[in-house]
Amino acid sequence: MLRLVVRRLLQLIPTLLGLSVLLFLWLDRLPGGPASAILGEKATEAEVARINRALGLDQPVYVQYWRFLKRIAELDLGTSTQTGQPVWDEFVLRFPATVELSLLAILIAVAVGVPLGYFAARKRGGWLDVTAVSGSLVGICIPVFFLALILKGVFAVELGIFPSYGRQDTGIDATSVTGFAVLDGVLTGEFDASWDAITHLILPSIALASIPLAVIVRMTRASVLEVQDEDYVRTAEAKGLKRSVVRGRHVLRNAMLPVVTAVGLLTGSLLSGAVLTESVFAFGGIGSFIRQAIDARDYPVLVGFIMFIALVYVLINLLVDLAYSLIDPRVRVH
Amino acid sequence: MSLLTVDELTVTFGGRGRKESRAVDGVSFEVDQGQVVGLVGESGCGKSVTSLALMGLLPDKGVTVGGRAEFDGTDLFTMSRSARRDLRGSKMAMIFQDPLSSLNPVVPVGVQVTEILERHRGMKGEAARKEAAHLLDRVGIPDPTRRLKEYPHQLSGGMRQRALIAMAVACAPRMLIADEPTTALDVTIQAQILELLKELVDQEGTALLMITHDLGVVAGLCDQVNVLYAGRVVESAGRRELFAHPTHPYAHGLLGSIPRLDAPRGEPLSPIRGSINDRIAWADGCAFAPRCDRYEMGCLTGTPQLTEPRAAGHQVRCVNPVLDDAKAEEVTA
Amino acid sequence: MRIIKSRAARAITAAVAVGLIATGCSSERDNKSKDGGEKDTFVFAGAGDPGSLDPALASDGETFRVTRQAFEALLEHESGGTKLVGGLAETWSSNDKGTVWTFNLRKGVKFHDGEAFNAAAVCANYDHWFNWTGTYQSSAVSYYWQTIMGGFAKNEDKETPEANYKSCTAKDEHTAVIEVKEPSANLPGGFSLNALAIHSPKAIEEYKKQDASAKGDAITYPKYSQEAGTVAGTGPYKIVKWNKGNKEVTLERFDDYWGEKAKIKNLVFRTIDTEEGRRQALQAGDIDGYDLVAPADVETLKKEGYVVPTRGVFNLFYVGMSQEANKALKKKEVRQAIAQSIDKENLVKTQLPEGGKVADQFMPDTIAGYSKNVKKYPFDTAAAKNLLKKAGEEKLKVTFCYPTEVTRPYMPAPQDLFELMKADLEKAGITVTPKAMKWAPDYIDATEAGSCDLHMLGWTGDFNDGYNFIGTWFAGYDKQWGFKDKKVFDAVNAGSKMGKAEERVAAYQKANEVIMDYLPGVPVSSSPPAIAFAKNVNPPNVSPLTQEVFSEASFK
Amino acid sequence: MSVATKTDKIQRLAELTAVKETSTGASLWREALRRLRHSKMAIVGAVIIALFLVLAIVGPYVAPYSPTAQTWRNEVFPNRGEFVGARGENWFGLDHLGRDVFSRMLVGARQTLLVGVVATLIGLIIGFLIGGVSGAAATLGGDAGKRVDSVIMRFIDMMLALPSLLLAVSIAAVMGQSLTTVMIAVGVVQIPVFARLLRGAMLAQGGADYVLAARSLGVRKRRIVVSQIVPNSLSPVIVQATLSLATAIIEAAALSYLGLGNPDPAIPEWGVMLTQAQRFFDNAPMMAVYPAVGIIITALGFTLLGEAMREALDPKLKG
Repeated sequence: MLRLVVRRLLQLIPTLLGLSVLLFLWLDRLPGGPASAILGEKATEAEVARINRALGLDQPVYVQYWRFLKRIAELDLGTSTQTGQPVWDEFVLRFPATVELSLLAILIAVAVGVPLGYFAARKRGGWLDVTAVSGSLVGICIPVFFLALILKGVFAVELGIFPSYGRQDTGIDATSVTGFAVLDGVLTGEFDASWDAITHLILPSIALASIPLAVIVRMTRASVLEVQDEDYVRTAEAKGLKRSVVRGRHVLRNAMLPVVTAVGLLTGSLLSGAVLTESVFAFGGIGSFIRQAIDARDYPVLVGFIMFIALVYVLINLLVDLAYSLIDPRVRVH
Repeated sequence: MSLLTVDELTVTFGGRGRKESRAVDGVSFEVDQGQVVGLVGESGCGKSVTSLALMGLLPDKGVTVGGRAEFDGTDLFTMSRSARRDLRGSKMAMIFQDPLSSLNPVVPVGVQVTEILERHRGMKGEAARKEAAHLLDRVGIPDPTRRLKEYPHQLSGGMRQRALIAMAVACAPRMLIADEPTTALDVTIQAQILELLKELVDQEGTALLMITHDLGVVAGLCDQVNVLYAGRVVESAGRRELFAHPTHPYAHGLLGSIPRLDAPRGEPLSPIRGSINDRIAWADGCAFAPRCDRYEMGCLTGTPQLTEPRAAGHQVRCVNPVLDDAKAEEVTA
Repeated sequence: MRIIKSRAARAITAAVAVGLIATGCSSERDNKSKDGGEKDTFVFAGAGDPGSLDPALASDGETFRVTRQAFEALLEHESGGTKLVGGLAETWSSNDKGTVWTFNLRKGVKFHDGEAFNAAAVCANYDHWFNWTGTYQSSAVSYYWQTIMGGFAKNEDKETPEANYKSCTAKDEHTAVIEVKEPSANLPGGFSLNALAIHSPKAIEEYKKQDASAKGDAITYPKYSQEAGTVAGTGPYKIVKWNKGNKEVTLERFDDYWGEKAKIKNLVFRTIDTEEGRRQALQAGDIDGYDLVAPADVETLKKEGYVVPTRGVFNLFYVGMSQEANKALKKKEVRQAIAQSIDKENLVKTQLPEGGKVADQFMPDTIAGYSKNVKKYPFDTAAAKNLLKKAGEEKLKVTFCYPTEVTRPYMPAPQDLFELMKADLEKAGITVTPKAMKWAPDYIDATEAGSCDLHMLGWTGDFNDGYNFIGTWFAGYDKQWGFKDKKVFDAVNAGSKMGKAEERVAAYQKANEVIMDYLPGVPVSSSPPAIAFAKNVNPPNVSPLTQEVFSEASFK
Repeated sequence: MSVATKTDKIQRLAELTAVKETSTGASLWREALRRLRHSKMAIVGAVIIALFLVLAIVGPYVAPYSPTAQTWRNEVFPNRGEFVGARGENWFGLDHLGRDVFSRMLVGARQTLLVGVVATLIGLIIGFLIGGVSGAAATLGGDAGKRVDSVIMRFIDMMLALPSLLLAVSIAAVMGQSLTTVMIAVGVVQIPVFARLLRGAMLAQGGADYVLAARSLGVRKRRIVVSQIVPNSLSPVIVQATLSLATAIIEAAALSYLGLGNPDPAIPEWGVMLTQAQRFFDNAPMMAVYPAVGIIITALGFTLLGEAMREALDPKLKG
């Protein structure tokens, strides 16, 4: 178990190095620099040149890369050219938002998707099955941003049930401990703050959940259908076990194996959706920030964040594998 | 009166748009208390389907079961689902072919044994675990208490099959159905397993329906043998009688196709031509005709009936049975 | 013609949504009642985060919108107007040459940190800026100081302009004198810039301890400018909190304010970067007002009873031509043809927010220096065709760049404007190759390097002086336009060196006439950026320079 | 017995046995096709796609008006939120620049299809090559091959680690804005998907008995890969390709939402139309609904067919 973790973490190093090289080559190809992003209409060639020189962007890419490595060695991610703040701070500021969003989204997807898929499979060809399957298919085909817009239009603007944007109400000045609005509320006992944060999360996370939900529904369904015909299920039946036992212990438990992997991968890929959802709901998370960073040629942020995302992605996969080894004795690492 | 009476059992797959195919086509046989009955035939002849039908393990959709099967005086097919459930595992148990795939990979062996005790013998916790250990010990699994905690993939093939048997006999069933219990195992283990089964049957007086394509197994174990072909019994007799005088050309062929030590040197084996796929529907005539050397027009006019051409209780379904062994040899040669 | 009622919108959104989220939606409810009780917080949404809390380091409107509430400059524009009036200086005067500026300061003014406002404080600020070193000298940080006062005491980069600032002396407690080397069109206007607003000398001392460093790959703004606490001005509100994670800056009424105290206790600026995001937030009652309303929404919001005052225009939207990028543009007929083929009226009528005007010169009519008798180029496709024939350019091909992902005050929906103009040009027989680019940096770079034949851009005035407009474009050779024409350049620069305002105005009018005669590009329109408030708000006077002072706002 | 009887005995037998022959031995693909024909999903999907294709082909010719002409530009007032809905001459109403939405929808189908197909092809071809090489190396390359494979896969993992949309956005940032960019951006995102799929399938095949057999018979490795492994690994890739068409169309829409669509917005493309229209959603919801529904249904078509194919090709889901 531990050896697996260590090995994976070691594998991470070359991956990240490779990634950083690619990133720098890419950045080098990006036209324009941060200067004109900062100055807008007011930019003139001379100004731009001066700023770029100040930022050392006039130097060749390998020099910049070397500087970057040196900084990384000192655990310094550099400074955002957009906000002039340390990348790390920006990150601490925004990452929690995206995490909260993604977690809730995946939570919804699982909580709704698994039962739905399971019963769909049980009553194969029944109305539930048909609606679940077609529903999930449609779910995949709706552009996330459109869904987000509709949700906002209906539930925030027309019905006013949920707030239409942001992470917190202005009224509430919640004390921030961890940056995770919901968690903070609980920690500080400001439960109204937690609740407020949750209401802000619901619409975006639903929008974000649409695709994972659809995937999970169909995965679960397929997986259950497959397991139902397995020999050991027949054995269980032959033992005359109660339905509940057969389904719970023998069907569902095995059917969950592939779903777990899927959930992991989905969580990793949520960020794409987050870019759109966050910009529709002005939800100050990583997704939207990286987009701005690309527009503003905010190199340090791009490098820092993308590296970090890669890290997170790998860690998620690691977690999945560990979880997998826990529920499936066959792949247990001795 | 016998423990299990199967009468004109038919199982038809299909419907749902796909064309119907009849897997079991009017099988009839009986199993008495403590008797070991063999159901013999090449793969695809409907043995396994028959057993599943008897256990009530065939899917509800796309399958129709016909005929009667009376177990201990009650008709299995008219019985309520729940009643059937109670019957399964307690009075009627089954052992499957592939021990690995027949065990749940993610549940410890112990649980898979105890769950049946909990279900049918109302045992709980420690008691159940003790009994489970005892059962494993009984089927000859060394160090049972440790094994209980292990997962199927950690056991050897033989042990898995033993575990399955342990589950099957956990509630001392009246009747045990074994579907090719040994085919997935290597020879030495096969022998042990057969031994185990035999001994269980002797001790408990359990009836055993042995489903196999392996005549060796039959010879070793069965009192009564039913030879199945294309979903119908073509010959039914006591073990000795059958082995001495195989009368249906198919049975005859089967026996002819296994090497015999007592056969004269250099005599060639006589395999049966073709495969079970080239056959004709029983309705049109003898399904075996296409592969048979002895068929004539008679074979192709309607279903042949069971007769006792040779001895009482030795039923044969053939228009042109092999009565004179010598002649038979020469034909098959 | 039938107009789709937004009832239809409701029905459809509802229907579609229900269908879409049948799988997903958990019917949670928000029990917390919004703004219960006496409302003492005013929430206003901008389009972007402020860059810093120290206006001296900023050059963008989003920042100034916030800092303007907390900092005041020596001079200000009259509330809701463009006329220069006294700010922290009650009156001001200059010598004839326009190089010595004397300010009689307001008495009894206190800074947020309790310090007293006086001539010393003023000079402390100006000298602080003048003596900036290191990264502070980067135009990314000190843009406005450099535009108004040139360089610094010790320029560190050879390309930094020469300092025009000479000195600031405190003649007495309440009289400050600022001297410059050369007269400049940017004065006195420049003194009104929020970037040159006066900070508490105590704060300045703090500032001096911190440095904006260019360590790593970026300019790091000094810490004081990134969190409330240090910065202190004299404005009606004081900045108390900047919650970056939540994209909001919180201000609180300054009770010792010298003038009329703010009517609402708390003022919060939030960032919502999309137009519809801001609109929906307002409709959902989450905010009390927002800036940069999409023209399409103005009428909608009015219909729904929201308060949507109309600003005066103080900007200019134009189609730029780069004569070096496409030689054909060197021919005046061609430039004139392009000018005449664009249907400005339709543009203004259908696209621009209420209050938008067709422009006929490179200056809105609200600026002193606007000339009534410039050469006009009315919309006339046929005439345009003829001109092209005359120039032998019937088969004229041009690349036309437009920015994506941006709305500017003068250019609410660039893509739509572009499409309309493109259609117009094509009607006149011109082949147009569209080039879309991200606003920053791609588009900015491209236009300023003059790599597009045609491009659309504009300018919002910083203060009421004509040079602030025409000076930015036609003071000399500029790649964006790619032409050298002494006549134009001289005309434009004539005014800039004159000390007397009246003389200058005349000079600017002349300049406008010369420019429009040469026609370097096509001034298209001036349009006020729309601003909207909740139904229960008495809005502040809206300003053409988008310099609203929110202390004027109140709830009904 | 007489010759006559013997022969007709055989004939009778022949015709009786003949009946059975048909049901035996159908290849995986023929099986799949048979099941496809019985699957409602497949039929619905195929019909949708067919309609879409027809639209894409004839659309431009049957469109009642020019999709780019701002014929009615004086009748719509975006700045006042006044739009023209469906009416006699304009079945779907006018857009914000006074163009006929119906015509734009018709013509837009082709663009939309173009983007989807090209993007998918890009992803498919490149992904196929990478995955093929990697798979071949892993199955038959020995230890060296395994190393090659792991390097390639590390690279693929990196691509996967980047959120697809950001990848696309940055590609667009590098290449400048154009329709080609959109296609490439969307396509590149698909590369790792295909690569992994093919490799996975090839690895599975690599262990198969017939491969071992072929090797033991000394068949050249390249030949095994080309003539045995790859053909047998194709089915999942084909399925994925169908599904990718759907995702490509949606991703393209997402890109234009992020302002990276076709630089000439006059050229109708559903994604761009949707993006432009959603600004006016409150006043003219239908303007957004038409392209949105268009995109959703089309994507649905491809998804349905793809899913049906997957089920049909997956032996586990038989019956």
